[in-house]
Amino acid sequence: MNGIPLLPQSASTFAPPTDALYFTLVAVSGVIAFLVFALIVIFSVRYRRGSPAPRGALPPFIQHEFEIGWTIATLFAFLMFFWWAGANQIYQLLPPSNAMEIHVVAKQWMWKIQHSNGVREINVLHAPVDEPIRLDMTSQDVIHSFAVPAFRIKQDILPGRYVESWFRATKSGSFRLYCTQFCGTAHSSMVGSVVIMSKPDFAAWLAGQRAAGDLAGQGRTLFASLGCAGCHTPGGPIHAPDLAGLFGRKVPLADGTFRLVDDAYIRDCILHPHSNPPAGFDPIMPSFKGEVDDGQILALTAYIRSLAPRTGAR
Amino acid sequence: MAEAALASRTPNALREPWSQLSRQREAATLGMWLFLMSEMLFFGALFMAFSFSRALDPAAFAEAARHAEIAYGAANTAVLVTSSLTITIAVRAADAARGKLAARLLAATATLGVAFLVIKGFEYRDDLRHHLFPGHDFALGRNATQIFWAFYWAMTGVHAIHLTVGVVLVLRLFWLVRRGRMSLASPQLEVTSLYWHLVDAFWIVLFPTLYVAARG
Amino acid sequence: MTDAAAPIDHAEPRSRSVIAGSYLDSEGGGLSEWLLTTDHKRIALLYAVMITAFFFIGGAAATLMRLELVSPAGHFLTDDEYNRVFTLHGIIMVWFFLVPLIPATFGNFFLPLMIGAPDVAFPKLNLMSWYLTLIGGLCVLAALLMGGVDTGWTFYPPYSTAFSNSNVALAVLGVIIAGFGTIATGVNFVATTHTLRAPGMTWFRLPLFVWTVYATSLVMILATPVLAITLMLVAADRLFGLPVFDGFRGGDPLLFQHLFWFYSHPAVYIMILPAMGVVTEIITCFARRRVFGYAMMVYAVLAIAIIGFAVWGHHMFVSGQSVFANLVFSFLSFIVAVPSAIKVFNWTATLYRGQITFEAPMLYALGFVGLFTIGGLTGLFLASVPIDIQVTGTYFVVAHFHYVMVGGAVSAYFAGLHFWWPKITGRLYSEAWARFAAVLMFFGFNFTFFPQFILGYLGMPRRYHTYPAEFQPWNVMSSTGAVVLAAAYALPLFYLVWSCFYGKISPADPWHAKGLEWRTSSPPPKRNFLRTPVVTEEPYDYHDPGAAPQAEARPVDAARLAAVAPRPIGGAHG
Amino acid sequence: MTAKAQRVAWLGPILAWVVLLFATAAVAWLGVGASGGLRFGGALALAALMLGTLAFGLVGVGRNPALLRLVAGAAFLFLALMFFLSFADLMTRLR
Repeated sequence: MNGIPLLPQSASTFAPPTDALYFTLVAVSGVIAFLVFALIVIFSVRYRRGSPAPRGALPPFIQHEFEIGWTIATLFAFLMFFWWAGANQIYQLLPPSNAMEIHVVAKQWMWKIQHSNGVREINVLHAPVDEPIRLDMTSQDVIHSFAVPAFRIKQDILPGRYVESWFRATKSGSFRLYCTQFCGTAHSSMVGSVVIMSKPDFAAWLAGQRAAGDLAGQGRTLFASLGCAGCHTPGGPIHAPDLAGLFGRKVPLADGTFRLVDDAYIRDCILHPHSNPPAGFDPIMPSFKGEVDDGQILALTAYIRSLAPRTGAR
Repeated sequence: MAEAALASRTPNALREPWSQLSRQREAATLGMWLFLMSEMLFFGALFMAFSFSRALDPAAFAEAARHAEIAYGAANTAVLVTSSLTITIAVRAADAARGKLAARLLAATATLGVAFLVIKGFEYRDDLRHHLFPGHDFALGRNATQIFWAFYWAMTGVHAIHLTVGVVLVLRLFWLVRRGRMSLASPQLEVTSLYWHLVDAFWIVLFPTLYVAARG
Repeated sequence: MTDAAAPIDHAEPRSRSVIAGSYLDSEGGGLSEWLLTTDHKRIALLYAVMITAFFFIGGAAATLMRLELVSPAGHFLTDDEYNRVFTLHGIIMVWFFLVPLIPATFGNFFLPLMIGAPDVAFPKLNLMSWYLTLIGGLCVLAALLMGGVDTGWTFYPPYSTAFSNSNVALAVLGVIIAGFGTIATGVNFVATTHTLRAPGMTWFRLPLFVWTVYATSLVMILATPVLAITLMLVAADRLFGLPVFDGFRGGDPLLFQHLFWFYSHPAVYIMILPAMGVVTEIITCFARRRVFGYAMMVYAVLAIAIIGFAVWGHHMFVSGQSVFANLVFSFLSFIVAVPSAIKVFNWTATLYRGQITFEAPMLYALGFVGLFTIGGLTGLFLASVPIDIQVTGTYFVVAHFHYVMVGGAVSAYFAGLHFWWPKITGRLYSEAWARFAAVLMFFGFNFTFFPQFILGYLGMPRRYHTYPAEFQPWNVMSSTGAVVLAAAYALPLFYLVWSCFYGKISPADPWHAKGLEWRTSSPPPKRNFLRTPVVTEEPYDYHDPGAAPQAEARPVDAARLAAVAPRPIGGAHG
Repeated sequence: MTAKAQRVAWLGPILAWVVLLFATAAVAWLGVGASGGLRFGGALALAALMLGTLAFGLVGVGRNPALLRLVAGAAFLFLALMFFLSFADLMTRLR
């Protein structure tokens, strides 16, 4: 989108009713604010000290009927908004019973998504368009909040409790996902995207992910045969990074900067382990340049990506 | 009598910005009641939190509450209501210009307060021996039993702090009255007794709810 | 005409001796006579100095944040630094600036004066309140120097209890200590209002500022203890490992939020109610018109104070609170907006058929009405659940509460500062500079915060220091506005301090205002009135009830009379 | 204030104290001898009884000016509000 944005994208069935309420409130507020400002300006000019405008005691009906009148008018206007907003909220309350279920686990500072057929992804949630999606969410540590402005949804995710939210996307595309409950150091980086695809595309993507799952299986074999597991095992004899849950996180490097663990970084680490090692580890890993080809690196990356974090939580 | 002499030696109770002792007393009592109102919200919020947490898992709370020692709690309740009695009569004695009696009853009140704290100390010792402090070596498991005991320590702890403050205030009054450094007409006596009663009231609710009702 | 339009170069030699027996006169005790004073007026000044210092500390943090937000990548601060900066900004500004802002300064100074009392009911307790607030503030600053706090001002567990690696306990302790100071202030003011009103000062003759301070004090007394115990439970977890709110052990983090907002929503009314009072005093004075609907204003203040306790759940619409509770809180939140709306209408109606002049206090006050109207109206958005879902946790909320608490409360503070400055110091400031600062503040404020409404609906989360590039134009706009706003806040520091040394000597009643505080000399004597005033007239008696206000103030020479020996008020109807 | 010694009215407080002691014993018995609804309800009822006895028998709230009674009542009102609205959430959660 070019230029300065004024409104968020509208990409779910919640967006039109929420926007309608929003625009109405903007209009009513605008009218009230204009009325107040205009009266202040008019009175200020007309009744500036020494102006010739006629004055006198206030007519009694202004003192009483006006006061009662605007009190009641405001009350009823506000009650009408409550009714509208409340009705809207109840309408949005329950997901349809046939909704597709996707599990979301939030942790500092990443989103872990699991589809019902076992496909997992991190910081990206793929979902089909025009299909109700129910999100079943929990947190492994602190309170996070799952917010997709284009869908007008937001839900805090609590530790030790399951909460749910739902949406039905109306547009394909990639939409931003934010954590909107302050969750610690890298709160600003706990962002992701929701990728909405047409139903056939989504089916194809899901199938592809299963293939990638097979790729991860090849990676595991390689991980063992290349000897990686000798060091990258927690509690092993050599102090090497634990790869579980590493993918998608930001890690501190020896030079004090941070780096997102993505495909490129893993490739770098395998091929040039000494160029910028992670903080806190001796640069003792040998380079595998020339020993592994690109396909094998992809397989290893898929394997590392598939490793769930090792935590004590349930 | 000695008491008459005592009263004549005492300094004037009137303070800035007051011109009339009756108005000053009125303001002091009102101020104390406002503070008590604040304290009621303080303790009330604690009870709300406790009830709220219990409602989340009444079974675990019942299991946890069975480990609270009712004997200690009951003994302490008796001690504390007795102290409320002594301070009530102390104030009435002061109103009747009987300084010596008031001083004695204030001493008794402070002693009962200390007795409460000593009994509480023995109870705490037993609780700790039974590993009832939430944490790694907690006796009952990693569930809401820990929440109950968290409330137990927090609530009894907050109460003990309040009571300690109360004991210091009463001892101060005792010293002032005994030495004749304070007029018996001073609003401080009644105001301190109100605070003492509030601390008692908190315990009077705490004992039945925490030790007994929570058992389910 | 007022004497206020003093040109800058009209410097008079410094001559305090003209004002015999002022509370400012030294008693030869040096600094200790200030630090150990029990005079409510001096304590008010102690508070003013303290909150000014905290305002600039909190403001420095805000400046860092706006600087960081100029670029989407956030070049200046690291994650942890930014988190500490916004937490510091929040804690300092809420508890050590906004809560004491008007009650502890103008409340302390003018509540006894306005009801005709020599002091507050408990002068020593009053001084203790100041020390408690100061000690609390120093705890928070110590926490800052030891590495800061990174929980946000809301201290939500389990982050604050189990995960934050910062000085949470010390900061929480500071807030609790300051909280006791707030409670003591509240107790003092309520007892004072009940027991020390001058003869004839009936409840419905009280100035509305007194009513608002009274209602505020009740809120302080009732709400602050809940904050204290809640934060104590957080501290108990951090210090002793008592897991009251631990979701993994059967506790409920939402319980903390219920308790926290039971305090923190009414806390907003602690900030805004006295601001409404200040503005009412000023508008009626500069319109030379009785307050429109005095009784209704009183009821509105009390209604806001009471209903304000029942709306806290609108901070928790997406927290996992039940849907039914959302509806209840949504309903009550709409209801509490009604009395606020009444007040706005009544201020506007007070201008009708007045004799309006536009000195600096009036400009600030009118600015307040405008900004508060916007802040209040956007509150309706947040009371509507579907919109709240979209904008909570975003810059929309940030903009909304800054409109209410900064556009509202701080503008009112500056309005009151300019209105009562001659009374407090006995000096007049430069009217031209003051008007310029007032206008600058209004525009700077809107420039800074209006873009944040748009950012919020777009979905930009608060407490982010890196953000998607499409939000940058609005952020740059906001940061630019912040520069203007900072200048507008800094300006009064210069011309007001200047006036202390070179300003024209003020008469007792430079604005020809009503109210007992103007019936004594400027600055007032140590015990406020040479003779206890007797009140026989209705509040805001700027004109006869059945007649129009006159362009000339009446009674003309009342002020000068009062400066010599306070006359008994009233008797001079018409 | 004269220094004349007067009689101290101690009978009322002593009566209240006796009631409080009996109530304490009753609560203790509920804790060991009763169970279920009787224990829960009985303990809370006795707590209310003891609070009332303390307030009226020892503090003498009944003799207070209306303003002070209003202050004490207000605290209960706001506590009730806190309990009611917090439980309005807790008791209506779907899971």
